[in-house]
Order: sequence, then C-alpha cells, then structure tokens
Amino acid sequence: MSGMVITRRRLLGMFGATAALSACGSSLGGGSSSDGGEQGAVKVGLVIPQAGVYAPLGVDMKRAWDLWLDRHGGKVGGFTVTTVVGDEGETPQTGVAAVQRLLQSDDCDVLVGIVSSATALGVRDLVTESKKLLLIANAGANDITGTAISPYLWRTSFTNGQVAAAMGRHLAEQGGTDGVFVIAPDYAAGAEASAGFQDAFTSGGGTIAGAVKPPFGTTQDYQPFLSQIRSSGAKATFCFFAGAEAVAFVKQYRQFGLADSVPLYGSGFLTEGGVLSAQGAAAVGIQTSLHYTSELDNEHNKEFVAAYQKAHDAVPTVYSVQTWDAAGVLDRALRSAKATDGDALSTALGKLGPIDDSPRGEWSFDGQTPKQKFYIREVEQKGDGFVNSVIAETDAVGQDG
Amino acid sequence: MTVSLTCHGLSRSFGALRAVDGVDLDVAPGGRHALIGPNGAGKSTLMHLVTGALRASDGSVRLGEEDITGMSVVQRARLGISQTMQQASLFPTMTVSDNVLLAVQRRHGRVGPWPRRQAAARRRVDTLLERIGLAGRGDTIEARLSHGERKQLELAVALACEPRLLLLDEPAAGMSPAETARLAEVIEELPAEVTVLFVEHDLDLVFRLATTVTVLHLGRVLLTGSPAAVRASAAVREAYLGTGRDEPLFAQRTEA
Amino acid sequence: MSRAAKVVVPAVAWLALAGAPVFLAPYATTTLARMLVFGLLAASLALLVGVTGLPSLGHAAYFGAGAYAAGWFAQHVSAAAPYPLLVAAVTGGVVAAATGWVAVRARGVFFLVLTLAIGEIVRQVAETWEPVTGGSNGLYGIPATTLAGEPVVHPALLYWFVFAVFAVGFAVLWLVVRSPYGTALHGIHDNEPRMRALGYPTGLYKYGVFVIAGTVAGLAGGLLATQQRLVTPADLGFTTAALALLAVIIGGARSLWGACVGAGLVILVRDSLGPTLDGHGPLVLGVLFVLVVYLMPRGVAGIRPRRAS
Amino acid sequence: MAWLDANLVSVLNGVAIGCLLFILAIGLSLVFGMMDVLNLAHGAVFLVGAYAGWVVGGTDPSWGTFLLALAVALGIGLLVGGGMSLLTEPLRDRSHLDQALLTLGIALIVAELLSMAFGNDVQAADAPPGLDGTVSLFGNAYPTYRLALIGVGAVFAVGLWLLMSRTMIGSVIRATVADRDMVSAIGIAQHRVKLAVFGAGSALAAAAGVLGVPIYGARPGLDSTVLILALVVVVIGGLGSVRGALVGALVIGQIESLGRAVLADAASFLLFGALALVLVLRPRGLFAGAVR
Repeated sequence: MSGMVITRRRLLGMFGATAALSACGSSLGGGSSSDGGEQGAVKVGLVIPQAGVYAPLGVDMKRAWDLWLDRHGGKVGGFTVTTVVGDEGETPQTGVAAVQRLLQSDDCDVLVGIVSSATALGVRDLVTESKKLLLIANAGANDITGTAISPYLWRTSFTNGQVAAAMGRHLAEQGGTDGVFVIAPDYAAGAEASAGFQDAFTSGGGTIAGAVKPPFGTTQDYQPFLSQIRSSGAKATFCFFAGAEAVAFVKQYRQFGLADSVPLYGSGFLTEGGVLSAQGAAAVGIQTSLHYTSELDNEHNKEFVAAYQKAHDAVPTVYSVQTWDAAGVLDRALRSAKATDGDALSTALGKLGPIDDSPRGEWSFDGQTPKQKFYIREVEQKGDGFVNSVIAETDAVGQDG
Repeated sequence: MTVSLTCHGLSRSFGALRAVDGVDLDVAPGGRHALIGPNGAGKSTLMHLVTGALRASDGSVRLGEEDITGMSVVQRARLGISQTMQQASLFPTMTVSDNVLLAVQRRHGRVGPWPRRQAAARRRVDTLLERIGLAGRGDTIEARLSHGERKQLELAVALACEPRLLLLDEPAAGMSPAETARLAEVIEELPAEVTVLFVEHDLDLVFRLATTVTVLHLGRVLLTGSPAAVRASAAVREAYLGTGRDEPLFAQRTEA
Repeated sequence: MSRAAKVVVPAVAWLALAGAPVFLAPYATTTLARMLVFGLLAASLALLVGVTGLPSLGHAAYFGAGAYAAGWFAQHVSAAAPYPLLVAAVTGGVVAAATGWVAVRARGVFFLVLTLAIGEIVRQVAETWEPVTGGSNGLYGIPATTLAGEPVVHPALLYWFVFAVFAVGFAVLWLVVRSPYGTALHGIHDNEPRMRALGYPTGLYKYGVFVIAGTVAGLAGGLLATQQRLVTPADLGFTTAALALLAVIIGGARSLWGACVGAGLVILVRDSLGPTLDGHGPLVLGVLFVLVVYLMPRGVAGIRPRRAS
Repeated sequence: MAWLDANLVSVLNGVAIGCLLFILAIGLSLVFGMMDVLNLAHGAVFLVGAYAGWVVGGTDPSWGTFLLALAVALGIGLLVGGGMSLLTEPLRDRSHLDQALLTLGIALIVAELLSMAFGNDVQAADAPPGLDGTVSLFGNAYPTYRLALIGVGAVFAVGLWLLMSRTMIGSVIRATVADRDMVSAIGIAQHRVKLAVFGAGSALAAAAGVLGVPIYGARPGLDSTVLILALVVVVIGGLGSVRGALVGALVIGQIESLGRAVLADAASFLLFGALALVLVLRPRGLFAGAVR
C-alpha cells in the first residue's frame, strides 16, 4: 500500500523536477533575464472573499490584480501567469478550505490575497508545510509576522497596531488633545488597534480618558457607548471600525451630536473605499491614519489611479494597492529567484530592498511586513463625492509602529 | 401480589365542568371490574386519573396499600399499572415484535446502551403474540396493521408488562365479532392475580367478563353491583334514557 | 435490500474507505478525511434527530467545545494520541450534560429554538473567552497529533488516523442504536406518551442520548482539531449546525450511514465546489436545502407529527 | 448628574430600539405561536424591506419616497410571506424541522439574490425631512428619528392590541394559538389563517426593515444579525402573544442600550446571558401562558 503511495509521490516528484529543470534550462538559454524572456509559467492562487461581508474588499483586490496583469502582458517576473481564484468567504471554515484546494488540487505555486486575519493564521501551517509562498494582501493581525511567523508568509499590507500607532504618535505630537477616548470592537483586530494606539499615544505623553469594547459583529446601535464618551469628558475619540460597523458608528457619532464637540480620529479603514460613500457627509472632518489614499500626490499613484479608473470606472482603495504591490513584489522576487518554489521566493523577498514604484510611496520589508510611511488623512467633499485628503505624513515605521 | 384499586372522593374539573365528581371506587384484588355509562359520563377521565395521565383535582387513588395520587405515569407504570388506550396508538414505525419487545425489556431486561441478544425476551414476545392471535405478524410494521390487529397488539403490549392492575379502555371497539371473541378468551385466560378494570360499550362482553360493574353518570357513581343487579336497575335505565338520549340502551356502538 | 446486500455493501464501503489513500491524490485524501470528521458529527446528530426525534439546531456547540478542548490540550499539555481526543469527547459530553437538561424539557418547535439559543450562547463564549479560545482568531498552530512520539502529518497517515477514530465513534453510535436503549429511543421517537405509560422515564432517556450524542460530537470536534489544526468560532456556529442537519436529512434521518454520505455531499459542495463559484456558494447551499426538504418524502425526521397530548 | 443624564438617554434609547424590535419580532412570534413554524427567513424579509427602503426611498428620502418605500415594503413583505405560507403548505404534516430548514434555505437564497442585485457594499440612508436632526434631551443631543420610532411603535402596539382583543380576526388568531385543531373544527380554514398571518407578519418585518434603514442601513449579513435578535425577543417574551413580543422587545431594547451603557465591560455577554437566564428559569418565556 505505502509502496504505491511512495511510487506516486516519486512520480510526482519527477514531474516536478522535470518542470524545474526545463524552467532552468530555458532561463539559461535566454541569457540574462529580460522582460521578453520566456521563463516558464507560474500558477497564482488569488484568495479573496467573494461572498459575505468582506466581498467588497475582494472586488477591489481582484481589480488591482487584473489591472497589474493587464499592464504587464499577463506576466509576473517574466513568468506567464495563470490565475485561479478561490473564494475565501467570511470565515476560516471556507477560507482554509479554499487555500487547501488551491494548494493541493489546483497545484498553485504562489498564493496572493487573504482578507481575514483568522484565515491567514489558520492557513499558516498548511502553507508552511507545503513550502509555497503566501503574499498576504490585507490581513493585519500582528501575530502573522510576529509570534506566528513562518518563512513562507509575507505581507504587503499593514499590522493593526502599526496603523493605529501612527495616529497615536501624530496626536501626541500635535498636543492639545489630552484625554482621548478609545473605542474598538471586542475582537482580536480591535484589541490590537486599541493597544497600538494607546501605547503610542501615552508614550508620547498623551492621556486616555476611557476605553470601551462594543460587541463585535452584533452591535448596530452605538448609543450606549456614545453616551459613555460624552460623559467621560474626553477631548477627542479614537476608534477602530471597518465595514458596516464603520458606517453605523460614523453616522451615529454625528446623529448624537458628538461630531461637532468631540473630534473623531481613527484607523484609516474607518473611511476607506465603499464605506465612505455610505457615510457621506457624516464623515466630513474625520481624521484617520493609513498607508494610502487615492489622493496621494506622487507620480506612481497618479498613473495608477488613472489606469484603475479607466479600467474599472472606480477609485482604487488601500485594498487595491496592497494587492497591486503584492503583484509588484512577486514580480521582483520571481525575477531574481527565477524559480517559483517558496524557499527561493522567500529568500528573494528578503533581499528585495526598497519598493520605489508603489502608489503608496516608497516602502520596504521590515522582517516580513512593510516598513512604511503613514498619512494623516481628513475626509473632504470633492465634487459630489468624498475623499481622504492628506494633511500630514509620518516617518516610515515597521511591524510594531 | 394481587392488589386492589381504591379511589376515594376522586374529582377532576376542566374549568367549570366537573368531569369526575367525588367518585368512590373499590376494585377487589383479582377482580374483573367493568365501568359503563353513557357518553360523557367521565369513564375515560376516570381511567386517566388512575393511569396518571391526568392529575386529580381532589381525592385519592390507592393501589393496594400505596397512595399513588401524586405519582407520575412512569412511576405508576413501574408499580404494575398497565393500560390499553381507546384510540390505539403504539409505535408506528417499529415492527410488531419490537412493539412488544419494548414492554418486555422494560419489565425483564436491563435497558443499557449496548447490544444484547435478548433471546429470552424474544421468546416471550413470540409466546405473547401467539396467545393474542398475532402469530406470524411479528415482522410487520405497526402502521400496516388493521384496526382490529392494532387493538390486539395494544393488549399484547399491556400484558407484556405483566401488570398487577390492567386497565382496558374500550378494548373491543372497532373489532370484528371473531376478534372480539378472541379478546374475551384472552381476558378470561388472564392469571387470577391480575386485577382488571375495563371500560366497554359492548354489554354482552361486559356481562360475560365482569364480576362487578360500576355505572357512571355525569361524573358520579350511579351504582356498583353484580352484573345481574345492574341489568335490573331502574336508575341505570333512567340515566341512559331519561336524560333525553336517543341511543338504544346498552346497544353495541360502532365506532371508528 | 437483500440480506446479502446488507452485509456486502457496508463491507465494501468500509474497505473502500480504509484503502482510499492508496488510490487518491493528497487533496482528495484530505477532503475525504474532512468528510469523515463531519460525517461523525452528522451521525451523532442522526442519533438525536432521526433515532430519537430530537431536532437539534445547536449540535455544533458540542462539536466546537470538543475541538477547542482538544486544541487547547494539544497546545498546553500533550499532543500524544489519544489524550486530546479523550479530552474532546469528555468536554463534548460535559457541555451537553450542562446544557441538555434545559433542552430536553422542551417539545416540538420549542426544542428547535432552545437548542439554537444554546448553540449561540456557546459560540458567544468561544468568541469572547479570548485567553483560552483565542477569541475571533480562534486557536491556530495546534501541534500535530503524535503517535508513539511521531507527529502524524503525512496526508495518508493522518487520514488513517482520522479513519480509525471515525470507526470507533461510528461503532459507538451503531451499538447504541442496536441496544435495548436504542430500541427505547426509537419508541420515544414514535410515541413518547406511550413510552411513559410503559414505565420508561423518557426525560432521563432523552437526556442520556443528548449526552451520548454530545460526547461523540465532541470526539468529532477533537478530530477536527487534529485534522485541521485550527479551531475558530465558526466551527460551532449556527451555520455548522445547520449544515450537519442538512447532511442528516440527505441521508434519510434514520440512518447513521446516510448521515455520513450526506456529510460527504455537504463538504463537497461547501469546500470543493463552493470556492470556485465566484461567491455563489451560499446560493447553491440554499437551493440544496429547499430541494432536500421537498424531495425527502418521509420528511426530515421520518415522522408524522403528533399532537401534544 | 452627568451619569444620570447619560443613562436616562440610554433608557429612552432602549425604548426606541425596543419599538423597532417589536415591529420586527411580532410576525415571527405569531407565525411561531400559531403555525408552529420556526421561520428562519424572517431576517431575510427584514433585509428585503431594508433594501426596498434604500432603493425606493433613496439615501436622502423625502416624506413621499419614504412613505412610498414603506408601502412597497409592506406589499413585498405580504407577497413574500404569502409565498412562504404556500411553500410550507405541502409540508403541513411534516415535522417542525422540515419547515424550519425550508425557511433556512429560502433565507440563504433571498440573501444571495439581494447581494447579486444590490452588491455587497454597505448602504445607508437618512431619516425623512424633519426627523433627520437632533433634539435636546436632558442637555444631550438625541436623534429626532428615534423619538419618532417610539411613537410608531406605540401606534403599532396599540393597533395590534385592539386588533387582537376587539376584532373577529383577533379572536381567531388567539384561538389558533391556543388550540389550532379546535379552530379548524369550527370551520375556519387553517390555510387561510396561516396565509394571512404569514403575510401580515412578513409585511411587518419588511416595514421594520424600512424603518430601520436610517439606523441599521442595508447590507449583506444584516439578515442573520436581525434574525438572532428577533429570536431572542420571542424566546424571552414567550411565543404567540402580542404582549410577550412587546415585553420581550422592550427588555432586549434595555439590555442592548442601558445594559451596555452600565455594564460596558460585559457588553458582549449581556444579550445571551439574559437569554440563558430566562431559559433556565422560564424555558417557555416570560409570558408563556395559554400558548402551547
């Protein structure tokens, strides 16, 4: 019995070796690698949520991925790309199954995507044991590139603490807003953001007026917490919310008259992408920290935004840029590794140096997660829409902010 | 071993209606006691008060020396009260054998969550089915039985419990004459130490089996006596006919 | 089915399951292992729903409790088989014992609602008891189960491990169904008042089967932690419970085997087909629910509803 | 003093949320109590109403479009509820589980169709003119719309109470809850009662969806959140009674509002903790009287 298994595995191994050899051969034959050089093919599994509450992020990510391929002739790092999309869904139950399928059934060489931190942490062992590269294009749990680090998991997005800490440092430097109330939902990402902000803010000399954790996912009405903010006498509020909760919180913050008396600050997801149009005028004046906004005034971003708008008739979001940059670093890594296996790509990523052509501005890997600048953004009306304008930027920081 | 059943001042009200009203009933040990009376007399309610399906509003029920008034159906069953119901209702998706087996294993086996061969129990089941006239029907699903067969099975299940007190609620209702005759034989063959209390409309059957007859009327005991005394009673005739009921006295009812 | 077929078909099925890794690619083997895990959950639910007539919407709670217990135990105490699985089974049983007494008091549609509420409460605990359950991120990085000191990671070995435990759990359920107690449960399913009249304390019996089913569900949860090495709140949520019910119905409610086949189909749709449907996986599941309910002529639990007496 | 002020607002807010929950939950409670059907598609109907409110009413509705949206939602709810009544009719003699699972399937399909039609983005809308501002309560700003909800909830509650206690329809409904077979025995066609109750209950759920848009918005996933809330309301209140649904809704409103304000650290556990408590003490709900 096991003899047969081993035979099968040997056979597979031989196929793999043959493929690798032929890739090698063609690479040698083509001389130094160039854009036109046929180095072979790479199969990329794009893991994005297509159903459930995270689906809008999946749309932005898919658009960016398609745009990148479109603008680079369907090739990444000289390899012809076949993309297989897997639906991450809403929970690790579906997310892990999707990754398993992409790795084991579709034989993908590289995985890109993953919105949910729980899914990213959940597939860590799976990915590590199959020695394939996973480029995480959103999930922000600190642990992914911290205590749970694996050589095969790299991240082009952010850590929850890093984003919030940027705002903490900024407010502390500004001064004058002593006594900040912190509100973030009662789950892992909320706790990380809350801690990241409080550490940065208090070590910069700020004081916290109070903190509260509304139940995650089931809170529709923030009145009890808004009352608490009001009675705490806080001078400002820092919050971490995303998706539907961001819309509800921002609208109710204004409905209960707090927006005029207690200014609202937050992690940038509060006002990013689709949620901003749902919040509408209620969001005007809110300041948030994030590593991107479509309003950035740099050459790469202008080109990116124009191309994105042309292709999809929509404004790109931070989720688009994270995926765009995932494609960008994969391009560089494949180019220098000339192979698609996880070990080679991981080594190549480690030697990458600064990414100087990203729409978000220059960034680099610090460990396996970006060291990047953060922008302090303020929501403004522009035409009949709303945008996040840049009002300040911070120094580049790594994993822990 | 042989027990008596004693009801004292037993009452049960449904809202303003006193369905059973201060009934005193003595069923002698080993007696064959029939309960008759017109529709609405409270016969079935009284039976339910004895089985525990209904709780008494007032009064007491004793089995032998034991006061069982506050006991649940389950406790009373375990004391040896067994019953057949007016509307035959058993275990429709099980085989006839398994229907009886449920009773046998409760009485004799240990009902543990591990398989047992139960050869002895199966033999008991087969013996009972033969005695009741259902030999060869053991593998039939209960739902496929005819009405009469189902009544027979009811009796088999009740007997499988090896009761000290057997309550039969219209055991012959809906049976063919042949089935009724078989039923009468089975009851007559019951061991003498089993006490039987039964409700029946077929008076031929009542007078054939009963040693004592109690007539209920409007929730009260009208008369208790020997079959001959009841047959002769003017009060009984009055109760059946004098209240404006147009059904013939003691006629056999056919009922679905 | 003829007598011969009744012996031959299960024998062939067991043999095929035992030999599956020899013929199947690693992905298919892994998927089959997941089907067995879910199949054991579904079979334990069939004992409640089909055999006893207790339609639980909260059965995933015990599955999840077992999974968390096994995962936590493997992380903090020992990953040596069979200890995490034993801990899982005991936890499933204890949680079922602690919550079941509320549920078995209720009848009919109340039982549905109460079990649903119990399931939600347990899920909420999993989401919020962060130091033990890892909160919304769940328990990840659960170490591989070790057998005689060697970690079981190779897909085929892991499959055989799962298969062996599945067989044990399935055998327990099978024996219960065929025992005198199982016959009594069948009687409760058919006619509970009558069972009481025969002297069976049915409340106790229902409580007992609730705990047994919870224990086996806990064991299945332990297998989940072993096989997936990840446990998240979604594993004990309403969706999992509903999918397990779907599997039971597809299998014809009464049959433990049928439940396993149903579980296979559900896993196939959710995990293998779902991710390729551009986000329309839930739609397919919804249609499956509707079709199954209409196409199962005997009804989900195979019973005619009885009027409460 | 500030503490007291803040909590008075929370109490008031709890009443407002409770009123919305009442309109949502009453249909679930009656269908459950009368027909023994656990309608797991109730949340999906609410979401249908929410999207109707957003599409017809627009993000900045006038009174005309808001009321039109309400009418449209009532109509759609009636149709959807009637449809579900017809769909469950062939399952009349089947177990409760069959019917619950059918409605679960319908819920999944409806939610998926909504997401295909309206996308997965979060949608929000304002209250109609005059109600979109704030009023000052105890020195704190409070949204006018929520005060208006209390009025609407009170009107519904009184209306339903009158309907149930003073009309023929009401007595049929109460009799059906108490003893369904008796009602059909006296010659009232059960499937008609069911059609009417299912339709009206769903129409109310859809109306609650429209009324909820200015607070909850419309988005995928809202259906299951709302369904769970409604289930908790009916379990706590007891099934099949208007009074039970009202009390249950008001209790949940206070737990979600005052409870969270006072016991903020335990906020995540409050809802299900209260539910667990009721289940242990009164498994059939606070107001389970004549209801089977």
